[in-house]
This record gives sequence, structure tokens and C-alpha cells, in this order.
Amino acid sequence: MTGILLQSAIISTPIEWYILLSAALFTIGACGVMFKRNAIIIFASVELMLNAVNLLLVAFSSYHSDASAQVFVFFIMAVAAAEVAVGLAILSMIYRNVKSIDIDVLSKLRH
Amino acid sequence: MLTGLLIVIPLIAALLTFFIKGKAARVAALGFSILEFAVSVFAWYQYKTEPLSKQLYLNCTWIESIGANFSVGLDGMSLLMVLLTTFLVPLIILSSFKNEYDKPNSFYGLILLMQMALIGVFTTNDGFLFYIFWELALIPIYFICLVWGGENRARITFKFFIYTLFGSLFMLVALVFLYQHTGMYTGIKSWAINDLYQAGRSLNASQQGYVFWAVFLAFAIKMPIFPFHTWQPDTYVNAPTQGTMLLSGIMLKMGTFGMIKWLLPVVPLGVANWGSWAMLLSVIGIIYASCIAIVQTDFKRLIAYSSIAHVGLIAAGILAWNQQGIQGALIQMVSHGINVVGLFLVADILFRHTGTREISKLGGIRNVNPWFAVLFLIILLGSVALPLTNGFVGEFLLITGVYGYGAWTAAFAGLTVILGAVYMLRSYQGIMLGESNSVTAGFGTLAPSDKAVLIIVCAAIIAFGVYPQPLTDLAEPAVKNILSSTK
Amino acid sequence: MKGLFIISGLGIFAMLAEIFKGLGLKKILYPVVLLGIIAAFVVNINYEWNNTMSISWFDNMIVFDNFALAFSGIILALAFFWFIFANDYFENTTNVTDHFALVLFALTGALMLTAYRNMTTLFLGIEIMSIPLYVLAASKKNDVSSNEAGFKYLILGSFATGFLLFGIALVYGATGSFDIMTIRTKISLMEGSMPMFFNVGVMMMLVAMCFKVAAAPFHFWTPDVYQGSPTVITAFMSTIVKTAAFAAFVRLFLVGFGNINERWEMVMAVIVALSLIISNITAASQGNVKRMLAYSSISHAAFMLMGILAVKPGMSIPSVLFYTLAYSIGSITAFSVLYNVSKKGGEGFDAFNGLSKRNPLVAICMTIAMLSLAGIPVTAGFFAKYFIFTTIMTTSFKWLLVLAVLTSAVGVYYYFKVIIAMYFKPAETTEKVEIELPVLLVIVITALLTLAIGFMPNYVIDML
Amino acid sequence: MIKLIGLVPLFPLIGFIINGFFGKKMGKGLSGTIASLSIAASFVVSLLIFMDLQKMPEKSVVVNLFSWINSDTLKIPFSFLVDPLSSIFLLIITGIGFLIHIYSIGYMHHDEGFARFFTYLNLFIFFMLLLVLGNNYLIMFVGWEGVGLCSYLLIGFWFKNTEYNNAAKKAFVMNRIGDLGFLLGIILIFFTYGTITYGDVFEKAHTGSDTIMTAIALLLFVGAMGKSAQIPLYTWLPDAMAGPTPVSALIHAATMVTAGIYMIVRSNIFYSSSEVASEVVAIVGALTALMAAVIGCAQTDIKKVLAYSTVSQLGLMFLALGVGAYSTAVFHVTTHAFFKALLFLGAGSVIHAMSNEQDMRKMGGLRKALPITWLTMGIATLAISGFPLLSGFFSKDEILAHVWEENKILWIVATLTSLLTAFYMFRMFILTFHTNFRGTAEQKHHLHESPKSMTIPLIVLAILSLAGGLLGLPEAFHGNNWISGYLSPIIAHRSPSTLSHETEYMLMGIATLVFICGAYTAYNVYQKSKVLPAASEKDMRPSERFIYHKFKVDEFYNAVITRPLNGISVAFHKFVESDLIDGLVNGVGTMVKWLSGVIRQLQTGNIGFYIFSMVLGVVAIIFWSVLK
Repeated sequence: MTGILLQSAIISTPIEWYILLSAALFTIGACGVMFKRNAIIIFASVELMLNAVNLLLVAFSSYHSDASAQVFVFFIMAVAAAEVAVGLAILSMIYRNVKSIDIDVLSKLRH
Repeated sequence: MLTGLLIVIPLIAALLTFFIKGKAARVAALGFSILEFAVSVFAWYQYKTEPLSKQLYLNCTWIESIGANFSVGLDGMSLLMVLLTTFLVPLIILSSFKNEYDKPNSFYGLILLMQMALIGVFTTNDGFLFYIFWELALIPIYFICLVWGGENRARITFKFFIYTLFGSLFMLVALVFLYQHTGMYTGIKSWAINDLYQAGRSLNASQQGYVFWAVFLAFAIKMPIFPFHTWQPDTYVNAPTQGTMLLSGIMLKMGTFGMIKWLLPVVPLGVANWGSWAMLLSVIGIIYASCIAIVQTDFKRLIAYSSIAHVGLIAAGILAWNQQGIQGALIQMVSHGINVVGLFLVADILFRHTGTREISKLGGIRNVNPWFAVLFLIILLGSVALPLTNGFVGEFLLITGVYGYGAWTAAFAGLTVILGAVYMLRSYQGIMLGESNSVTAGFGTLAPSDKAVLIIVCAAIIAFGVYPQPLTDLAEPAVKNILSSTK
Repeated sequence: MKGLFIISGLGIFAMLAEIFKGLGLKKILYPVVLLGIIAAFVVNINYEWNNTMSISWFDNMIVFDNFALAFSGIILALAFFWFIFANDYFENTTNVTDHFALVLFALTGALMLTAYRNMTTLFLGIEIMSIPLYVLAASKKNDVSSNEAGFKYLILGSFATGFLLFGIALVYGATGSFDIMTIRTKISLMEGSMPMFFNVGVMMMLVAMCFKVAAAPFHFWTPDVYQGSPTVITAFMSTIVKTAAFAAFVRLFLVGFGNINERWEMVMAVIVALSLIISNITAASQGNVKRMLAYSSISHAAFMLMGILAVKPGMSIPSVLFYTLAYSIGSITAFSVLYNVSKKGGEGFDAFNGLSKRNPLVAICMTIAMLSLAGIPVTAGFFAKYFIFTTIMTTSFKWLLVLAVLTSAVGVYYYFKVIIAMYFKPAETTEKVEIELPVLLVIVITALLTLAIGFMPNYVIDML
Repeated sequence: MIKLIGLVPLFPLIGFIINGFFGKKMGKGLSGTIASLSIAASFVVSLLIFMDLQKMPEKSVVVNLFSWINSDTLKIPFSFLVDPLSSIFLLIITGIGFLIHIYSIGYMHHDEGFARFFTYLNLFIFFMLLLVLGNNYLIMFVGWEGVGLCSYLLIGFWFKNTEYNNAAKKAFVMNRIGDLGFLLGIILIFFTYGTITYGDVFEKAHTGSDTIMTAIALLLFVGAMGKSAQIPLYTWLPDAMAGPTPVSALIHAATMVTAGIYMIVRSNIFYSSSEVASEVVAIVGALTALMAAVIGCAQTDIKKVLAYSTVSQLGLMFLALGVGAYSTAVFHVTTHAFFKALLFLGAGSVIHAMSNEQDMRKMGGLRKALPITWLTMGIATLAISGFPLLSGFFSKDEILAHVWEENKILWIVATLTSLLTAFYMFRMFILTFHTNFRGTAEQKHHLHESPKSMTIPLIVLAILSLAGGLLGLPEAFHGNNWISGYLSPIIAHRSPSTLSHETEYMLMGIATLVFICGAYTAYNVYQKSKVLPAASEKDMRPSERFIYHKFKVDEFYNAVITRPLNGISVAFHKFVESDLIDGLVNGVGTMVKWLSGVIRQLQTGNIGFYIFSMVLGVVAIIFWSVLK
């Protein structure tokens, strides 16, 4: 029953709202990447951006009654995990070398 | 076929020369270049007996999809330029015999490579191939100047390279633009010169104007014409003598030749609207460069500026676009090539024997080596266009041609007659006459190779001055052809 | 497709080789990989070229049509050369097999990018290619620069991926499909009634793709990452990755969004202009050759984008393909010379001082590569530029041509700095630069290829 | 015989080649002999041709050698024309040339450049013959420039001396200024008539408009101004005295400088058809004649006096041309060639005797030491001053008569010139040969009459100077004025003299009176009162100094032309070239580098900034696409 209610609630909500919500989430994530200096938080922000996309995809999937987008979401989740894994590995290496995870330290390569 | 051979021989010769170690390289290069000359003379003979002989034309498909063909051929005009090239290259090689160059195999290989590209430029009838050869000619000379040049060579040769390349890129754009307008009736785009002519003439006036300036820029930089000339004196001075000879003797003719064959017939409206501006630049260049030549202290630099003045007159004659102007330009191109090679060799000899080219430090060489003075004088007279030297025939026709364009233009262009005498005699006096001093007293005798080159050059100067018929026979019908095609 | 299988199989084999140490597979790994690449190439050319039977895989998610085969052919050929010249990179690192595996997987991703026909495979291809590269870029563990390069690449790359995905989501939202062909038909059916966010989606994908091919103003990662990464990896990035990214770009924008070009061409033109100006002008004052090559790669990307901008598949695709080929071959030569020269002299221009004396053959090859990159006849690079010029000449973006010409002249400046160093500047040492025979062969063969393509571009064009 | 006209220039050419290549090895005797023989051969052939021509009815033969320059309608064959005008010039050139060659053997005997001298001299004769033989304007131009070259070479013969070299250069460049005018004139002829062959041009001459004919005439006259040293292009000729004296006699008095006269006589149709051009020629001629005569009065260098005298006489000839007396001008050219060559050769003999001293203030009383020279030079002085019945008397008188007819003011100028001529010639003669010797003792010791090879030509020329007048004996003297009749076929418009014999006698009387006045004044001042020219410039009166400095014309040219040209050149070189044009070119490079330095600062290395700029790009693009 609640499932059906939820279903109808999802459908009855206009698609624009979903778009706006994900856009907002995406923007927050992007701002996080832009303004934060701590590498871990930046990773988290990237995750937020990807999840905003996930949300949007799921919403569209429902809107188009097409399951393929939900499959896509799985791919995104898997890839995101891989990215973070690699990212953390590199980060730990950096920490070993410079004893910091502040990304401002990483500006030796420039001009 | 013969034309193909003319392009292939220097290429193979260059490759072979690269693998010959030591001094044998220069002998080999000389041999190859003489062979090339012989072939070109044979081609001349062929042309005289049968001007439209298949032997003189070669046309193979090259890049079919864009309509570019490996199409080369010899008409009178090209033959004239090819003969100039094949005549000068052995002289240039011979003139280097007293210079000990590091890595001679590369040096002579590059000269031969350059010859290949130059002959390609002069013979091709395909726009695309023309551009390829045009650029190709730049690379060997760049390396010749860079590796074997004088003190500031890196900066100066680089400026030269980038400046000329800059111009030719605009030419490329213009050529591509023309190419896109070919095949209006057939629908097949083509790079053949006649199709480009047709395409160019079908453009409207403003389009022709753009094409005119884009292509003119490339040629103007190459020649060079005021005010695109500032790379030239430095480059001439810094390049090794053989490089300078190649540059001034043959390479700058690419620009003037290009104007005759690849610019003016293509965009007649563009020329009609803008030609007078180009003419103005050419004539200003004559006077301007002559004036600067008057106050030069370095002899080589003086020749460099005189070359700008001469080439300005050639360009003016071409822009006048009448029989006398173009024919004069062609003949003067040959004469200037011969004379300037002689003059630069004189500069080189001076430097080798005295260690300086400063006119003020020299003097009185005539006391020490009168024959050298005589040979120098003959070349100099050719350069100031004294009648019965080759310079006169061209210059007279040029001034006549320019007069056909405008009497006052001719009067100003004709100032070269006076100013040329001023700077040339001034330098002759400074170098040859007067009492000899400590620098020139030990001048000594000329090396046989130098003497040979100077004598050949002087002989050519007088021979073509007294009897220019061979040149005229080649130039006259070709010019008539090209003029009738634009009318 | 079989090529894709072979390459991914090789990747798995490389990982297994680590696990089954006892079998001594490590020793044969290198030849096996080379053979595998050759096999993949042969399969590509021989069995699948012009073969309409088996081009579609996984419900049209991957389609090996001639376009894909041509690009993957180039990629495989480049990979072959790359493996030979990168040989001692593998010899000098620990965990050789891991490196092999990473490179091979990146290669798999690259091949996927040439053949995708679905947003899913596009995304997967990009990620399969990129993630190993993040690791490889940072693979000099104790070198902070390398770490920094990997990290920057990762952060910026995943940030761009975010945009790509958001764009995909929006396009999907507007069209209801991930399939490129379906999207294309949907667009032409619904032209005019597309929701506004579709546009935004296309733009976001454009941004993400521009990031991948390194076009301004999304190019900032390139110089830093190229400089910091090990040279061989930089070579990999600037050749194979670039080719793959352009294959993806071309398919997405010429096939997918090809008939709404008026919506994105102006943006792309501005991006091209910015890239041309920023890259060429900045490169002029670089002191590090690798960094200079990074900027040069940006300017070449701009040229290839100009090819796409024409939106005339008959002209655009061959011209972009030719450009990638010419550019990549030239880059392979340049990077292999740089790699060997920099072993002793560092990566500055002065490392090349007097190379004409220390190893004339290599100096000549490097010269050819530089001439090709500068676009001077008779080299492949000239024809590449020429085809782009003719392509763009048919559009209304002729002004880009003038800009391209002006910046090309600047480009000559920095390429010739290398030549001047080799032929003009005296070397501090007269020591010969020793290069192993296989690597030397790669250098010579690629240089000869550059010339051969320059002399006979028709063979390549006719093939396309 | 006429068909062999090619031999005439060929002999000197052969002489030139032999002397040029082997002269030094052959030794002086052989070299001088070959050179002189080649000219003698030319002279003989010329004489034979001249005689042949007399027998021919049409009096003009064209000999085609080969076609030279061809360009569509512009066809220039290398061909010769033998007609009365060229045949007279042939004789003058080869005849006087031969005498001067002989003279030079003696004069140049001690010079180390002996063979070189004769090489140049032969080459000069060759070009001079081309000049007068050519059948079209361009061949004339060939000779025209060729003699200019030889003049250059011979003025700077002693090339170790910088001043001589400068003089040579000046001569060449000034001639070139004229040559440009000449060249443009030729081209204008071509464009107007489609040909530059004499016969065809003159036939069609009147098809051109008056303006064009005037333009042609003036342009050609510019050429003549240069070559024949007329105002404003005359300053090179006095400087040209730097060359060996025989050269001054041959080139700068007898032959080359009269080329301008030849050219105008040849093209007389243009001048007689153009009032303006004729007037210009006449006025320029008169002014030159007067001005040079004035300057001549204040010179102290014997050769300079003669040089200005030459300029002045050339001016008279142009005056004659200007008033349409073409054959008279040729007559005067001929007589002038005799006595002026003689004067120069005599001066050479003096200089030779005085061990290269040219300053008249250091001469004096040479009559005894140099009797033959004294006698012959005396004859020449009388001839040039217009002593009755000598050659100069007739030719000058004919000019004055024609001028009288045309314009009285010009006649006054011309008469004044005659007066001055008589004065300065006698001044020179007295200062040189009479009064007391003023040189050093050593010079006195060396004084000697010149060898035979020098004196014989003097004697021959003296005879010619005496009798030359017979060529154009006026009707008033019951002569038939042979020269005027001979030349009539080539003169387009002849205006027969309308003067009565009485007027002619009156004019002759005036001329004689003028001669006496001039000569007597000079006698009075220099012989009787023993006045010497001021020893140094300081002693001169300002007006005298001004004249001595040739009215400061050289200084004026220097200030108005040479220096500004140099200034402009330096300005072009230093500022326009390197700062402006090259500065701009290099500026582009510098700007790119500077921009490069600025733009690379964007690459901060900071990830935050990279992300920020990416976002900025994205936002801009999205905004743009949405707004669109």
C-alpha cells in the first residue's frame, strides 16, 4: 500500500522538481570540490555530484518507465567506488611523501 | 619525363651525397650538379626543337581524392628559371671549395635538396604541389643557415624562417580558398593551374582582393618587398656565402616567378583594385633600399640592400603587367641571379683574404690583385645595368614596362639607375681603389675555384648583355601566352 | 571486437601472471603482449574491415563499424610502438605485471571509446581508460610531482565525469534513450519541442568531452599532468588516449548531435579559438620540453575540433582521423626521443643541445617529428593541417582559419626551439646518446612513417 | 665598303681585347703601337666609307648586325647607320683619337699603367663609335653609357688618389642622372611611335602631339645636359681634369662631351617642332656659356681654365642648337675638336715639361723652352678666341649670326662670352708662356720640349685649327658652306639665313672687335702690368674668391642634394629600418613572448583554481545556450 502511495507520489511530482533537486545537489557537490582544501572532503563532494546524477537518472527512469537508466546507475556506483579507491590510494601515497592532504600543497607543477 | 628527371636527379644526388664522407662529397655534389645542368640544357634543346614535346611534361596522379597531381612541365618561363637554377648551383658549389665546412656531406646534400625543391617550384603546374615545393625549399636553406651560419644565426635564421612561413601560410589559405571554388561546372575539385585560374577569375572583386593580398604577402616576404624585408639583410649577412647565394640568386626568384604564374593571372580583379598599392610598395622599396645601401659599411649588407632595390624593380615590372615589364622581369631575374652570386662571392673572397668586409677598412686591393679588380668591376657594372651587360637588358625592359604602367612611376623606379651607381661605385672605390693598407696588402692571389666562378659569371654577364637572344627566345612567347590568357 | 577481446584478455593474463609466479609467465609477458597487439591489429584489419555481418555487439552497445576499426587500428598500431619504446619503463619498475595490466585495461577502454554506440559504453569506456591512467600517472611512488600529477588528474577527471554523467542524464531525460542512434532519430523527430534542459545536457557533455581532449578553458590539467607523469605515460596519454577521446567526440557530436549542430558549433568555435591562442602563446615561453609538448597537444586538439566543427561527416571524419594519425605518430617519435634524451639531461630544452653531434640520426628523426607537429611539408602534419583547412574553409568559420594560421606561426617558434638546440647550441658533453636498437627502430620507423604519409597521403586517405 | 662599317668599331675592340689581356706582358712599345694602329685602321676605314658615301645618292646606309632586344612590338636590332652626320663624327673621333693615341705614347711613357691606359682608350673609342653609329636610340644609349664608363675609368686612372676617384665617381653619377632622362626619353619615344629606330621615328615624328614632342625633346636634353656638361649638371667636367691630360683632350674636350650635341642634332626634328624645348636648350646653353666663361677667368690651374672653356664652348653649341642652327653646331664641334684638343695636348706638353705642375702661377716664360708647344698653342688660342679667318672665327661667327637672327639678348650674352673667352685664353697663354719663370729651380732645370710623338700631333692639330674654317666657309666669303650642305639631308627644318651680307660683315666686325678687346685687356693686365693671380685664397677679393670657387655651386649641390640624401639614408637606416619596420616585426615577437609570460601565470598549479575556471566555463556556456 505504502509502496503504491510512494509510487504515485513519485509520479505525481513534476519531473522539473527532480531536475532542480539534482541540480542543486550537483551544484553543492561542485562547490564542495571548488572550495574545500581537504582532499577527503573533495572526494566526498565528487561522490555527492555523482549521486545527484544517480537521483536524476532514477527519476527519469521512472518518468520514461525505462529500466535502462537504473542499470546505468549501478555502473556509476561501481565506477565511483573504483575512483575513490584509486583516489585514496594516491592520497595515502601523497601523505607519505608530503605529510599533508591539503591540496594546496600540490601546486608544484605550474606555469 | 625530362622534367621529372630534373627533379629526381638532385634528390637522388642529395641522398647519395649524404653518405659520402669527407671532401669527396663536394666533388660528387659538383659532378651531380653539372649532370643536372647538362640535362637541363638537353631539355632546352628539346624545347627549341619541339616546344610541346611530351618529354617536357609529366603528369601522374598523386592524391586523387583532392585532385592534386604530380604535374610538372617546362614552358619557356619555367625553363628559363630552371636553367638559371641548374647554372647557378654548380657555381655555388664550386665557390665553396675554399671554405672548409664542417660535415660537408650534409652541407652539399642540403644544397642539392634545395635545388630539387626550387626546380619543383619552377616547373609545377599543380597548385598543391607548388605549395609543397615552396615550403620544401625553405627547410634545407634554414638548416644551411642555422648550422653553417655566422654569429647570431640562431635568432636571425629563425626570424627568417618564421617570417617566410607566416607569409606562406596565408598563401596556403588563399590557395585552399581557390581550390574550394574549382570545379563549378564539372563538380570535381582540382588543383590544376588552369582550374585555379578559372576559379580565381570567377570570384567577386572583394574575394579576389583577399586572395591577392594573402598570396602577395607570401611572395612579398620571400622576395622581399618593402616593408616586409627586414629579415633579409641580417639573414644574408649571417648565412654562409653559399646560403646567401642560394637565397638571393635563386630563392627570391620563387617570389617573383610566383607572382607571374600564380598570382596575377589568378585574380585579375584583385590586381586591378589593389595592384597599384603593391606597385607603390615596390617603388618605395627601390628608393628606400637604395638609400640605405648608400650608407652601409658592410659590403655584404650593401649587396643585400641592393638586392631589395633590384627586386623591387622586378616586382614593379611584373605588376605593370605588360609584355616588356614581365619579359624584363624574367630576364632580370636571370641576370640578377648571376650577378648577385658573383657579388656575394666577391664579398666572400674579401672576407677570406682579409678577414673583414668593412668597406672602410679595405682599400687598394687593385694594387695587389688587378685581375680581381677587373672581375669585380665587370660584375658591378652588370649590377648597375651598364649597357652590354646582362643587367641592362632586363632593366631597360623593366623600366619600359613600368613606363607603360605610369610615366611617373617609371621615373621614380628609374632612380635606381642613379642610386645604384652611387652605392656601387662608392663600395668599389672603398674596397678596390686608393692605397693599399695593412689589411689589404697581403691580399694575395685568387684560388683557382674562385677565379673559375668569377670568370664564368663575368662571361655570362657580357654574353647575355651583348646577345640576350637565348633568354628572349624563351621569355617572349611565354609572356605573350600568359598575357593573352588574361585578356 | 575480437581485438577488444584480445586486449582485455591480455590484461587478465597479465594479472594472472603475477598470481602464478611459479610458471615464469612474467618473462614471456612482454612478447606475448606484443604478439597480442599484432594479433588484435590483424584481426581488426583482415577479418572485420568492411564486414557488415558482425559489427554489432551487446544489443548495439558496441558497434565495430569501419569508423571504429580505423580508429582502433590507429590505437593498436600506436600501442605497438608505445610498448616497444616503453620497454625499459616496465623493466625498471616493481610490480611489472600490474603496470602491464593497467596499461592494457586503459587500452581496452580506449578501444571501447572508438566503438561505443550507447551512452553507457561511452561512460564505461572513458572510465576504464581513465582510472588506470590515474594510477599510472602517479606511478612514480616517491616522486611528489608524479603523485601530484596523478592526483590532479584524478580530481579534475572525476569532476569532469560528473559533468558528463549529468549531461547524459539530462539527454536521457529529454530523449528517453541512451542509444546514440535512437537519440539522433528522437532529436530529428522532436526538433523544436525539446525541453530546455536537453540543451544544457548537450553543453555539459561538450564540456566533459572538451576536458578529455584538453581544450581551453578545460585544459588546465594537461600541462601539469603531462609534466608530472612518467614520460612514457605522458606519451600514452598524448597519443592513444587523445585518439580514443577524439573518436568518442566525433561519434557523439557528429552522429549523436550532428543535426543540431547550430546549437553547439558557436560554443565549440569559441573553445577552439581560446585553445589555439592560449596553448600556442603559452607554449612559447616554456622551458620544459614535456610541458611544451603538453601545450602543443592542446593546440592540436583545437585543430581536430575544427575538423569536427565543419559537421560534414564525409570530410570531417577523414580529416580528424588523419590528424590524429599524423599527430600521434609525430608525438611517439618526439616522446621517445625526449624520453631517451631526458634520462641524462633532464627535460629542459638544453637537454637537446648538440644532439646533432651526439646522435645525428636521432636528431634528424626528431627534426622530422617537430616539422610534422609544426605542420610543414612534406610531413604528415602538413597534410593533417591541410585537410582541416579545406574542411573548415567550407563553413562559416573562416575566421578561425586566420587565427589558426597566426597561431601556427607562433607554434613554429617553440618546435624550432628544439631544432635550434639540436643543431646550433653546443652540448656540454660530447657523450653519445645511446639508444637501444628496438627503441631506435621505433624512432626511425615513426619518423619515416611521418615522411611517407607526407609524401603519399593518398594511401591513408583512400583507406579511410 | 660601307657594308664593312662593322670594322670601324671592331678594330678598337680588338685593340682593347689584346691590350686588356696581354698589354702588360707585351711591353710599352708594342702595346701603344697596337692601340694606335687599331685606331688608325678605323680611321682609314672611316675615310673610305666617307668617300663612298659622297658617291651615293641617298647618303644613308643601314647595316644590320643582329637582333638585340626583342619584346613584342619593341624590336631593337643591333644595327648601324652611316649618314653624313655619323660619318663626320666618325672622322673626328678616329682622326683626333689617332693623334691623341700617338701623343699618349710619349706622354704616358713613364706611367706604370701604360697598357691599361691604352686599353681604356681603345674601349672608349669603341663605345664612342657605337654612340654615333647606332641606328636607333638604344644603341646610342649603349655608347652613351659606355663612354661614361670609360670616362669614369680614365678620370680615376691614377686610382690611388682618393680625390681623383671621387672626381671619377662624381662624373659617372652626374652622367647617370642625365642618362635616366635620356632613357625615359627613349621609352617615351617607343610608347609614342612604337619604334626607336631613327628613320621610322623621324618619319612619324609629327604624329605625336606637341606636348609629347616637347617632353621627348626635354628628356633627351636632360641626357645631353649630363653628358655635355650643361647647367645644372656641368660640375663634373672641371673635376674630370683629374685624368691624364690626353684623356681630357680626347674625352672631355673633343669627343665625348660633344655627344649631347650629336644627340640633339640627330633628333633635331623634335627640337625644331617644339618652341619650348628649343628655348630651353638655347637659354641653358647661353647661361652655361657665360657662367663657365666667368669662372674660367679666375682659375689658376691650366687644365681647369681649359675645362671651363670647354663647358663654355659647349654652351655656345647648345645655344646654336637652340636657335635651330644644327649644322653650325656640328661645325663648331668640329673646329672645337681641333683647337681644344690642341690646347689640352699643349697644356699636357707644358705639364709634362713642368714635372706635373699645373698651377699657372708657377709657370711663365716657357716660350723659349717649348717653342713648338708655344707656337701651336698660340694658334689654338687665337682660334678659340676668334682671331679672324682661323677655324674658330668662322664657326663661332656662324653661331653668333644665327643667334642674332633669333634673339638679340642671347646674342649679347654670346658676345659677352666671346669677350671673356678671348680674355681668359690670353690670360692663360701669357701666364704660361710669357713673363718670367716662377717655378722652382729644379723644374727649370728639367724644362724640355716634348718628344716627337707628342709634338707631331700638336703640329697636325695646329694645321687643322688654322684651316678648319674651310669646312664651313660662309657665303659672304664666297664659300659654299660645305658642312651645312652636307648635313642638310638629316636636318628636318632648315631655315636658310635671311641675313644680308652687310649684316654678316658687321657681325664679323663686332666679333673681331670683341676679340681685340679681350686679348688686349689680358695683355695689359698680365703682360704689361705683370699682375699675377692671387697666390692664395686669402689674398683674393671676396667676389674673386666667389668666382674662383665656381660660384660655390659644388657647395650648393652638396648642401641641397648630397647631404640631404645622405641624411635621409642615415635616417632610413638608423630609424625607419631598425626602429620602425624591424622594430614592428620584432615587436610582434616580443609581444607574443610577453603575452606568453602573462598567460602562463594562469596556470597556477592550484587545483581549486582549475576547478573554478572549469566551472566558470561551464556556467558561461550554459548561460549562453539557455539564453539563446
